[in-house]
Amino acid sequence: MAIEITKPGKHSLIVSTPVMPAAGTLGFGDRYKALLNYDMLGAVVTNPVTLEPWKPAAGTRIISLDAGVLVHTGLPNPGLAKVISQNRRVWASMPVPVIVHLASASTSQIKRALDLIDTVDEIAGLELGLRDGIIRNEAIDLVSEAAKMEKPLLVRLPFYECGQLALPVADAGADALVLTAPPRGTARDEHTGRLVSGRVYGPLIKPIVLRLVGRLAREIPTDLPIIAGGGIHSPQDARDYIEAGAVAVQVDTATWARPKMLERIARDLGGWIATRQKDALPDEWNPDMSHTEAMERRTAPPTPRSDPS
Amino acid sequence: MAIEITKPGKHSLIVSTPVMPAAGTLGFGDRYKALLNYDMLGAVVTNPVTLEPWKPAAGTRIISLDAGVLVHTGLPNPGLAKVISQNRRVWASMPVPVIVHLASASTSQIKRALDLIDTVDEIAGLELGLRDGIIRNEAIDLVSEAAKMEKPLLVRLPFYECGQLALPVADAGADALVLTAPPRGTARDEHTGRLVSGRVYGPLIKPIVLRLVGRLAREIPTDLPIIAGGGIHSPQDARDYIEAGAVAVQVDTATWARPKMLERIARDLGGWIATRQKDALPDEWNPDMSHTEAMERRTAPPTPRSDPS
Amino acid sequence: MKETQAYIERIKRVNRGYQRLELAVDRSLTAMRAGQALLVRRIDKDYDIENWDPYLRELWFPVAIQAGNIVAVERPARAHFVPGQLLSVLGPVGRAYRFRHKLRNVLLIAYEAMPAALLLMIPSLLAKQVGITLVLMGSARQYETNHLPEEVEVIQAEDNLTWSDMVMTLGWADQVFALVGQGDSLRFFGEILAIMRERHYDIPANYLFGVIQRDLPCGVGACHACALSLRGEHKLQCIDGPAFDLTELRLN
Amino acid sequence: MKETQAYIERIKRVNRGYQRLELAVDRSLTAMRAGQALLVRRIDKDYDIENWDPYLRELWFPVAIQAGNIVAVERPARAHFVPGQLLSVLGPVGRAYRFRHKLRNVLLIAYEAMPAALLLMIPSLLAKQVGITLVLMGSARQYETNHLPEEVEVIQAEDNLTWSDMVMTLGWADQVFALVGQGDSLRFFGEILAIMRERHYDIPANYLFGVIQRDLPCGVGACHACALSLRGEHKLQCIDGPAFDLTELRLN
Ligand SMILES: Cc1cc2nc3c(=O)[nH]c(=O)nc-3n(C[C@H](O)[C@H](O)[C@H](O)COP(=O)(O)OP(=O)(O)OC[C@H]3O[C@@H](n4cnc5c(N)ncnc54)[C@H](O)[C@@H]3O)c2cc1C
Ligand SMILES: Cc1cc2nc3c(=O)[nH]c(=O)nc-3n(C[C@H](O)[C@H](O)[C@H](O)COP(=O)(O)OP(=O)(O)OC[C@H]3O[C@@H](n4cnc5c(N)ncnc54)[C@H](O)[C@@H]3O)c2cc1C
Ligand SMILES: Cc1cc2nc3c(=O)[nH]c(=O)nc-3n(C[C@H](O)[C@H](O)[C@H](O)COP(=O)(O)O)c2cc1C
Ligand SMILES: Cc1cc2nc3c(=O)[nH]c(=O)nc-3n(C[C@H](O)[C@H](O)[C@H](O)COP(=O)(O)O)c2cc1C
Ligand code: FES
Ligand code: FES
Repeated sequence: MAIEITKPGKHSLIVSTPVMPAAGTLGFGDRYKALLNYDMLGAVVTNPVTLEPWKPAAGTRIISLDAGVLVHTGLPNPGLAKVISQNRRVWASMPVPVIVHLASASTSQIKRALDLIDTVDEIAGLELGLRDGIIRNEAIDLVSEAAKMEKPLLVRLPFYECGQLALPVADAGADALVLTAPPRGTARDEHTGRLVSGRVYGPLIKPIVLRLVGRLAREIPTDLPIIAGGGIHSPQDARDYIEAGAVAVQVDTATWARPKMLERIARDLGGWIATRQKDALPDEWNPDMSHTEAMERRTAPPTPRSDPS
Repeated sequence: MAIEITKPGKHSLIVSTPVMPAAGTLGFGDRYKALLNYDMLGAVVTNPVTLEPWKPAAGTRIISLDAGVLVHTGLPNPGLAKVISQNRRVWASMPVPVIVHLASASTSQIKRALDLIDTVDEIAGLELGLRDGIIRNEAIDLVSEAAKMEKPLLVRLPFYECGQLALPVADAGADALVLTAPPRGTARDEHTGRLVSGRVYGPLIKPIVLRLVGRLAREIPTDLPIIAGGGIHSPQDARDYIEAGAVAVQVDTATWARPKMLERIARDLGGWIATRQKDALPDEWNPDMSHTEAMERRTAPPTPRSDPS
Repeated sequence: MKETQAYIERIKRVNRGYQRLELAVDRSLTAMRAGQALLVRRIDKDYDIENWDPYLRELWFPVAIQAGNIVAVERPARAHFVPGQLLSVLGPVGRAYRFRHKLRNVLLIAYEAMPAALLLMIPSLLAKQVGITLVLMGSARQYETNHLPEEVEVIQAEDNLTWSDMVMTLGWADQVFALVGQGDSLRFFGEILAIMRERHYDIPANYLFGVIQRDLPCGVGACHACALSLRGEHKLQCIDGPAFDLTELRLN
Repeated sequence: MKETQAYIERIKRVNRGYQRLELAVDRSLTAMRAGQALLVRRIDKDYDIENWDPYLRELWFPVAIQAGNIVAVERPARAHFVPGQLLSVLGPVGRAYRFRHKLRNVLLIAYEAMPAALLLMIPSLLAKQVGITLVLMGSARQYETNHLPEEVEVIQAEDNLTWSDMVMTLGWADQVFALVGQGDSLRFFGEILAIMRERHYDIPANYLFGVIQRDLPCGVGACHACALSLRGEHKLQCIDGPAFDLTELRLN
């Protein structure tokens, strides 16, 4: 397969599989290399990076929810220059394109970021994350500035504002829209009794964002690709987004709960796996079925074995 | 307890417990009378009613999600006049105030609805549901019209627009805001393979709406009560909304999955139950612990028995 | 309609695809009649640890009611159950099937649905010498019937939903109950009705009943998510069903 | 770090509040050392039926490693487990504790946390004649220690987090590992540090270690939700932890 996930033209970014991690889930480098096969992915999106270093948020930042989780990290990172110097060798060895996610910037920061990014061959594209509550003119300014870059520009829109921002951001020069950042929420930490703010993740996000994607796919110019994500937890979830009009998908926290699911979705949408029959036995194309599992279906009790992949 | 859930003045509505069902969950009359104790509730909100009869939506309308459900009903109802005539005797016998939810109306429909509602003593208040995607001026017109009524007017705001509409709706004469209607979504029916649109319910909605409520509580006039709801599945969920600034809560689909949870939340917030200790044995204040359950903790196997309440 | 608790007393495989669960239930539920069902949810011993996935209750039709407050159901074999498992049960849901006064032969059809909702009537009808034919259509043909009483005549329909002797079977039956699967229930009813109409030019009232078993969010007539249109009115699957006269049901 | 499967081979109650699970694990995990942990998630036999509640993996610290690829853990008694239950396991997570070269006496503190993360070191330290004192603070005092080796001296701290002979215990210890509970971990560390500072005017480097055990979303250093600030840098609980020199950690 060869799928163009950005607008055709000099900027276009082509992937072999329409599946990638969402920013913030797989780290800056190759932290998941022992747990999944990066060859199978279409691209890798880094954790959010800022021009200056950001410190981790203090206090509780992880709240378990029913079938989901609330996370607030403060987007800790040592700043763009250091992220590049620390990771460019790993990026060079990646079998797939690396897209750097740049968070919450001002136009002057974007100028400086582009100067850095455009010189780094290991970076295949930039994903610009617009902050929640951003107003239209600010979004237009940021995107116009970022669009001056040589490399393809993906723009991730915030949850509530995606409807209002999609067209202005497209006009301002985005090469692809990433829909959407997860919604923000507030939940109580059972240990401290305090309310904690953060982003809400879980399978129930998917039907909500799927509707937004379906509507926007009908509104925006047809040559502007949508990369969709939010609550993807199965190959079918991913296919639903493609059917709704996305050219590719981003998988978020499902990877934490079940690392091989990202690879399984990528194999599935990448044509590596025939859609699995209900009740079929596990096979080699099903990367999260380990030997232990396969044996357990025939004999009991199972002899635990390490996963082959 | 005596809690004023609408603005003070001639319209004010006072409940003894700050807990009620959300529109659409408990029916038009007393369908849940065998399963929960209406005495314990603060009020009852009816299913959405329209001036003219509405037919049920055709096709699949219920999709199971991970820890949630997508529902689309088409809001079937025989029209306001018939709903009143069929239910006014039941409403008269209700131990708590009955609030009629009026869905998606035009100003002319509201005029006619008020003529009907203002003559029915059994109706304690009106909850006006504003449709998703409604624009500001239309919302202002509808609310201004409905505010001419003698009875207290609660206005339920749509999920995405609640931030924009809260202040205009307050100015237009709402006696209370109900926050929010559940978000819309799209999910695949596994039986037919088709995508179905509807509203998304489940515990993961709560942190998302809780944040909206917390923010709005700081923005709107302090004498305008907020009744909050969305994803409430436990007494703690309900208390979180109160702490965020709501005077009362609406419980939605948790009641379907576990009918006594609504009563349990009402008992808890109504001061009928001391906050239960972890690991405490079930007691009579814990209405969803039946005799079977209590016995099962001491002997095995249990002798199933019917629930006492 | 009450909320009670039950537990799984025994589990037995009935065929390749299904297992039979014997539930020890509240005494009131042993009075259930064919057509009525239970809305069931697994619960933990410790009610504070609540798992919301799955979210809605499942609709379980009894296939037998036995001594000692036992209600038996059939569930897919791939679902995991353990003896002693506690259940929360809402029931009975729905109305009993209404049979003709002088019923002599009944035709049961299961189309894209396992026939559980039709099995509870069998012993009592056989006891009254009623002849029973069970036609399996579509994916229902995978349901193995060796465990059913041998007096029940079982027919596998062709792919086009007909079978040999169809005209005779229909003429012979005093009443038909056609159970359909989830999802496209109304389309399945439409197909059955069309085929019947071809063979049976005039379908009388109270002859052909469609039995529907979609998910029921509340089960008590409150949510109206299970509403169907019948002759202009709307009726509820959970209160007025599961059987409706197919000639009266609006199918689109 | 690998993803493997394990199953629960045996379940035994160790005291009123806790049960001990013996897990048959992948051979590679039997090389785990004190301080390292597993991220565990129950799985169904049929991987297609996935339940997303609970969502994140739980952090389980081994309390013993036995012959036959068995790793034992302690879990709250009110959680339901059954022998034969399959688990998906990510591990090992984190770094082994680094002990002083000539360790003679170690002080272990559990504050608002059950001491599981501190137990695996006990047999090997005892074998090396290291003296062990375990201080239980706050809700950790409810943890019953009868099943621990009798050589371990157990002290219940007062409500103000002190105990008699505290100055002596501290002077006597070559190294301290203070494990704290979830939620307000950094505040708990702060309290311990303050009390230590009062008693022990100068706390040397590599003497007082804080052991943290918050939820780890990814466990592999990717999500940075477990980040902590140490001397200007940020470190990850899952990669660089669970033990950090308390004098270097930024506590606000
Ligand atoms: C709870 C809440 C929900 C809102 N929902 C929407 C919405 O769905 N769509 C919309 O266009 N406007 C929404 N708004 C209104 C929005 O804040 C602004 O009125 C609008 O974006 C115009 O921008 P501004 O320049 O007036 O404010 P800004 O200066 O852009 O924003 C003011 C504050 O509101 C926050 N904010 C902005 N948009 C949202 C949002 N969508 N959700 C939550 N917080 C937001 C910002 O982070 C900021 O803190 C909401 C506001 C609140 C408080
Ligand atoms: C997917 C999507 C998300 C949007 N999100 C927001 C938002 O969060 N806040 C906001 O102020 N505007 C949002 N909009 C923009 C919104 O549709 C209008 O631009 C805005 O409300 C001004 O009203 P209007 O008179 O231009 O359009 P209207 O005539 O009011 O609406 C046009 C269409 O958009 C739908 N719509 C309106 N608001 C939303 C919404 N929030 N979410 C989904 N559909 C909506 C309406 O149902 C209608 O079908 C969104 C639009 C889309 C398509
Ligand atoms: C210029 C700037 C610097 C910031 N630096 C930090 C920081 O160092 N640490 C932090 O916790 N948040 C910082 N924030 C706040 C972040 O915007 C916010 O925490 C971030 O969006 C976290 O998102 P999350 O909730 O998804 O983790 C900063 C914001 C701005 C605009
Ligand atoms: C005047 C008017 C009449 C409507 N009548 C119906 C109707 O009879 N049946 C229907 O399915 N939807 C009808 N709709 C569409 C409803 O707006 C929509 O289905 C409703 O909001 C359902 O919400 P739900 O998805 O929460 O069930 C009507 C809409 C309007 C504006
Ligand atoms: S299931 Fe709710 S009305 Fe029938
Ligand atoms: S748990 Fe994700 S980085 Fe540590």
